[in-house]
Amino acid sequence: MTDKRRIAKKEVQDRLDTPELVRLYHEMVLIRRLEERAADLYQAGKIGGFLHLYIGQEAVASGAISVRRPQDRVITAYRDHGVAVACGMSARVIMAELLGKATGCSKGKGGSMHLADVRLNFWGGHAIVGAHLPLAAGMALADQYRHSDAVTIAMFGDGATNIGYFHEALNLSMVWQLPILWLCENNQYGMGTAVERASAVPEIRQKAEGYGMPNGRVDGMNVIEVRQATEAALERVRSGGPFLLEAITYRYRGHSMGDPERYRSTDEVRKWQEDDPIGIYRTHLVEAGITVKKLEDEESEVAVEIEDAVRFAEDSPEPTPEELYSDIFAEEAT
Amino acid sequence: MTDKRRIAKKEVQDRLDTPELVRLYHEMVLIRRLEERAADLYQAGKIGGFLHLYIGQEAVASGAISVRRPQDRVITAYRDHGVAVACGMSARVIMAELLGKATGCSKGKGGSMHLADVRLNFWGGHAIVGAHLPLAAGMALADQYRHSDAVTIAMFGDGATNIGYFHEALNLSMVWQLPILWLCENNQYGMGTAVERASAVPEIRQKAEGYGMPNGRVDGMNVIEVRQATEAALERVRSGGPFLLEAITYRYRGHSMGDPERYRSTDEVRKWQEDDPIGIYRTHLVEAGITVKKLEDEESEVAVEIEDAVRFAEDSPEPTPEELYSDIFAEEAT
Amino acid sequence: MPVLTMREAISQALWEEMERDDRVFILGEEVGVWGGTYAVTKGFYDHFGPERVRDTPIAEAVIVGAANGAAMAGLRPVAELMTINFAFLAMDQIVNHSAKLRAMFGGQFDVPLVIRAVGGGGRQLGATHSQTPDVVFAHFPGLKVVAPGTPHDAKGLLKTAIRSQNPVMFIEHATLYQTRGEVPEGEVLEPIGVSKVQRPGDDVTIVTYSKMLQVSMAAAEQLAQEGIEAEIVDLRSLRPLDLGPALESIRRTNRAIVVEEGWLSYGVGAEVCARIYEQAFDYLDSPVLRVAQEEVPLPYNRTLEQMALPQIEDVIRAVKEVL
Amino acid sequence: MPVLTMREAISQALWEEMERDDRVFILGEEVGVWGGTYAVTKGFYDHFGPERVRDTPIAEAVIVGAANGAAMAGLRPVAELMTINFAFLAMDQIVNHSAKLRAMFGGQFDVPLVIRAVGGGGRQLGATHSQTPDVVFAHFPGLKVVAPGTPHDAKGLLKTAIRSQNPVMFIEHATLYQTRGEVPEGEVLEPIGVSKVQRPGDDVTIVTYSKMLQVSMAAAEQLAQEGIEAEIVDLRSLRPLDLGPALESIRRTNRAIVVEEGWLSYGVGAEVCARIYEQAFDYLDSPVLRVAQEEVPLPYNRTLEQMALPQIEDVIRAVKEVL
Ligand SMILES: Cc1ncc(C[n+]2csc(CCOP(=O)(O)OP(=O)(O)O)c2C)c(N)n1
Ligand SMILES: Cc1ncc(C[n+]2csc(CCOP(=O)(O)OP(=O)(O)O)c2C)c(N)n1
Ligand SMILES: [Mg+2]
Ligand SMILES: [Mg+2]
Repeated sequence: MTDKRRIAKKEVQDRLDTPELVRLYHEMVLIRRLEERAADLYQAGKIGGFLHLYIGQEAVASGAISVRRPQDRVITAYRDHGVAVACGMSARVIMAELLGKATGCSKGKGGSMHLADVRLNFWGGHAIVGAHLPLAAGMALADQYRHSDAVTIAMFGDGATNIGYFHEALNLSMVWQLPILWLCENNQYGMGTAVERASAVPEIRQKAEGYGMPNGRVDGMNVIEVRQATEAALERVRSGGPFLLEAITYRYRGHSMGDPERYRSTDEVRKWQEDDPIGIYRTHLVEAGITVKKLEDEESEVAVEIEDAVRFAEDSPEPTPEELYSDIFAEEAT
Repeated sequence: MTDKRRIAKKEVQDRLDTPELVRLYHEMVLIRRLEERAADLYQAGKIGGFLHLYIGQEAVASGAISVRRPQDRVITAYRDHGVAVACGMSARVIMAELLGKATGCSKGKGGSMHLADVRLNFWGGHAIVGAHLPLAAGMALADQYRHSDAVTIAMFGDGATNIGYFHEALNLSMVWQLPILWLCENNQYGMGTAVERASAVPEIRQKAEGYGMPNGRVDGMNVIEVRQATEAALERVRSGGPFLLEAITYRYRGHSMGDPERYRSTDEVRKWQEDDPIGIYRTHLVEAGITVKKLEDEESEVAVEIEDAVRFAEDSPEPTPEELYSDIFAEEAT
Repeated sequence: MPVLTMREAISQALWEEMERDDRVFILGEEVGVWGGTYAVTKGFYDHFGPERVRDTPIAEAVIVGAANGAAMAGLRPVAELMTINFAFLAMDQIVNHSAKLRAMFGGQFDVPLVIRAVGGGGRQLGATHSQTPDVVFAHFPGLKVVAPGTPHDAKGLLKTAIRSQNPVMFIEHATLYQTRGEVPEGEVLEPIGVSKVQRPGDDVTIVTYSKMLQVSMAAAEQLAQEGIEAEIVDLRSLRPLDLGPALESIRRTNRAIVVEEGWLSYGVGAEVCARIYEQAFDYLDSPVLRVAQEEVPLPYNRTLEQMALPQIEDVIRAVKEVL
Repeated sequence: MPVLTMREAISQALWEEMERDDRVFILGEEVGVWGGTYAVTKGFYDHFGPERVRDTPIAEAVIVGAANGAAMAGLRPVAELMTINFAFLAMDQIVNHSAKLRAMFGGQFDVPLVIRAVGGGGRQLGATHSQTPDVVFAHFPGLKVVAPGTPHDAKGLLKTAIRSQNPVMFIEHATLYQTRGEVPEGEVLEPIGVSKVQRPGDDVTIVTYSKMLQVSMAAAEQLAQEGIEAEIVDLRSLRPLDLGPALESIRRTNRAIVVEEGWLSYGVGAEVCARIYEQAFDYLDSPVLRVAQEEVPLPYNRTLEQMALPQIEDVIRAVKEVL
């Protein structure tokens, strides 16, 4: 990886201005701390249901979404906290949703797996594996239908590429030349099943070949490379037709809370931790001349942000009983 | 095509003995006449429901199934009459099923789309597009589980390759290295939709690349080439893992009865009719030294066979009313 | 009043709404070049073009899924499922997504989607192609499920469905397309979730919908010959389910039967019966009888298939039993 | 008698049947290396090996489809659906194939398949992961649908299901795995399609099944404090549906309620009510009441979710209403 890393480092110096570099660092740290805090709150029984942490994959959401324009849509699966942050959702609103509060982005009705804020063009957070891929195709179709230049970024896991939805959605996106970036987060496992045990091909990228769809692979632990690869991919999509980008990454925590993790060795996890996307990036930044002091300031800002978010969430009201019956149907314009 | 044809002709002379050559001719003509007669009976109101004719595709079923061994299973979609014949089902039993008689292979309960005879290792005849592909995977799994050397031949149309079932079944067959031959009959259309209008890739074969699955294409109008390609493919499957073979063919009649056929020109149909699989094969045989007299004898035999089958079907009894309630559940061994 | 076939009524509704609102588009198998398997969208492709009349691959899950997504993004897709039997291939999109997306995200967006699905038996299509599983979809909160029995209602309900801000499953019956009926000139809009008395009568109440409305009407004519006047209440919508007119009727007739084409157990009739007893227990002189399909996978053989499907005689027999 | 948890009972049933018949194998997501999402198959992978305990890709349609095919070919697959909510992704294989293949081909082959599916709400998993749609599967002829409420029945019914020559959908409840109960030593086989009185009583009949059996039992204990003795009939199987014991009970108590976890409209209770009225109309002193889930997609928020689900108090209230 070291060369790639060096290239990245060079890019850092040449292409990105300092504020953006720092913003990316801030965002990745925010995601990490938010997830760690969420884990505590889950243990404390304040968060229920499933909780799928994004720890280890921060560079994918931060890198990819940092180059989307406001009109570009983002949709992902249930491992959605990091994506929500990258789309601009505040830690407060996220924490409130995790705690099931009325102030949450989905009024406490969606929970961890169903974060969304359509004003930020973030369309969720979807719990049925692969089911959001057709939704993404449909949103891209709507943009195409309206002759908008918006692109839909559809994120999904390696495991999701084995379900029928993936096939039907990718095929349709090619036949209709939909403006969509298929962004696979290959974190090596679908729950406890290693990619090779569930997928005919170890490189998810290769599946695009069956549709004659342009595709690529990128180091998902390197935020700058993800950013650059996404920028290039979005360019291609805008100039016509879908693209599949596979980001190689790793999930440091269990699939959800209470995962026995019988399927992998601690050695393997340790090995990947040497590539910690935040650690790597921090080194880049320092080498790129950003002071450790500056980064530490960001880290303490994040700490404050998180505590504020937790307080906000805990102080927020529960949804009222009437909320059980609301939001199911839209008012009919009569 | 002409070179390919010549190769085939050579093969005819070198590799196949005359009885088998003639048997194949007989079978293809039998399929053709059976379908033509079925069309009449449909017009006469004696056959109901849907009727999907195999006319034009005879070389695929006859060529491919001519090299399967008794233990090899065959399963296909609703366009199944030709496959039934090639599997050894008698015209009588087929006609009886088409007429919904008790003497039909499925007791008149299945109809045209549900021909099957498990004693012939022919497992249907399935009406939901793509749904039989998982069934095929399961049967192949059963043979693998039992350490049998049987192979399952799963036939399906070009249109079926765009549905999720295709993806899930092909992927699973690779992951589990199932003994299965995926045989696509690319007859250029799924109902009225041309392959290019529904599939991201014009060559169905290419979809196998997305699974790293070995694959090939063959002229589906040439029974000898189909036979040879299938023989080779079955060899590969037996020595481990699935194979996808695409046979290029054409349906001369409408999708089912009463197809307005707005989606193709009569010129196009005429062009393909020049490649009539039976016409081509007849020429080969004559060139190969089989007398026209011999072939005409076969043709008249077929005519007799068909009339006998129709008579048998018409004279056969309807299922009794009790049959409405039977066959739903197997007796429980108590 | 002009007389139209069901096919013409449905076709008109689609045409008028597409002319009225260019966010409305159609997607499905063979809806374009072919003109619709049941010729409902014949001529649409040439008039509205390939962007608004979209032939899809054979892939029901992405047909409904893409329609869901397009609806989320503000369009008004009309997804056609060639037959309702194929809705089972899109089941997750229909019941887990169309029905739930809005509530699950706290009402952040609407899902104004219509799913047209053709159901019903009687055409010798075999067990997988002949189902009337309407009740299965009607069980899910978040969906509206409509199944008209007349051209007038078909046109009025489909137009309302297309204008609805919410997901509507619109169930047509494969053997009703030739059925003729009066349809008023001009704008025809029928409310979703309101049942309708299609025939007045004082002796017995027949609660039914879709194809079985026609069967019940025919039965009522024969019963009238014998001086028995049946009142026929057409549910029209299974979700929301409106039993007001049925209950009002039963309080007069004190006798009722429910007629549906689908299977008896866990069918539409069960819910209708349960509600009738809950709300009109003291008015009933005898138990409500259910007429429904024999509980078997429908066979191809015509005689057996007809045996399994509810016939006019079955309705007449049931009526006489409750009298 | 030994006391087992539901998890242990189900695990034992699977283990014993796999030991007994090597045609039996398990396939599904995370059934092997992980040991089952609910730890039901923990230890199976090491003992029976990867051929008989097969981890699959995330692809429900081919999980059930391959199980159908393997069953056609003479094996006895036990396909596990991680949750019943994902059964909608395999809906076509379940209702159009498992249920119909045998009849459609005139009984040429059997489909001895078990589909284990985990259902139920109450774990804050949100609208798509918290459903109890049992009735939807029970509607289809050709399937057997079983849903035990005690460890004893879970073990006995699952063993019978695995030995059955026919497709059985075996529905477990995600919040019952820790529920303890007595299970006899040795061979335990319970018949499919036979309901069971789980608590005797003369004042009112409660018809229920699965998780709601436990809820109803708790309600009955409290009612007993007030001198109200409820008889509880556990359906155990939704298809075939056996109302014999319930009707016998109602003829004594003249009062009944039906308790289910799923949504009210077109639910299990509707069919049960309809049959009770059809067969015990004259014995009823008041309408049968239905206790069921509020008709909403279940929200994540715990308070709202619990509001929507039937609680002990709801059962008590309903009982008092019919008394
Ligand atoms: C259709 C469906 N099947 C099964 C599940 C249960 N499930 C939730 S996440 C998951 C693994 C998905 O793996 P992957 O796509 O790689 O995403 P990751 O969790 O690794 O981010 C499974 C099997 C589900 N939610 N939906
Ligand atoms: C799941 C499903 N969707 C739609 C249909 C209706 N249908 C029957 S055949 C067919 C076309 C299939 O085309 P192809 O796979 O190429 O087979 P061919 O008819 O050309 O032999 C369609 C759309 C169906 N039977 N099943
Ligand atoms: Mg993964
Ligand atoms: Mg075709």
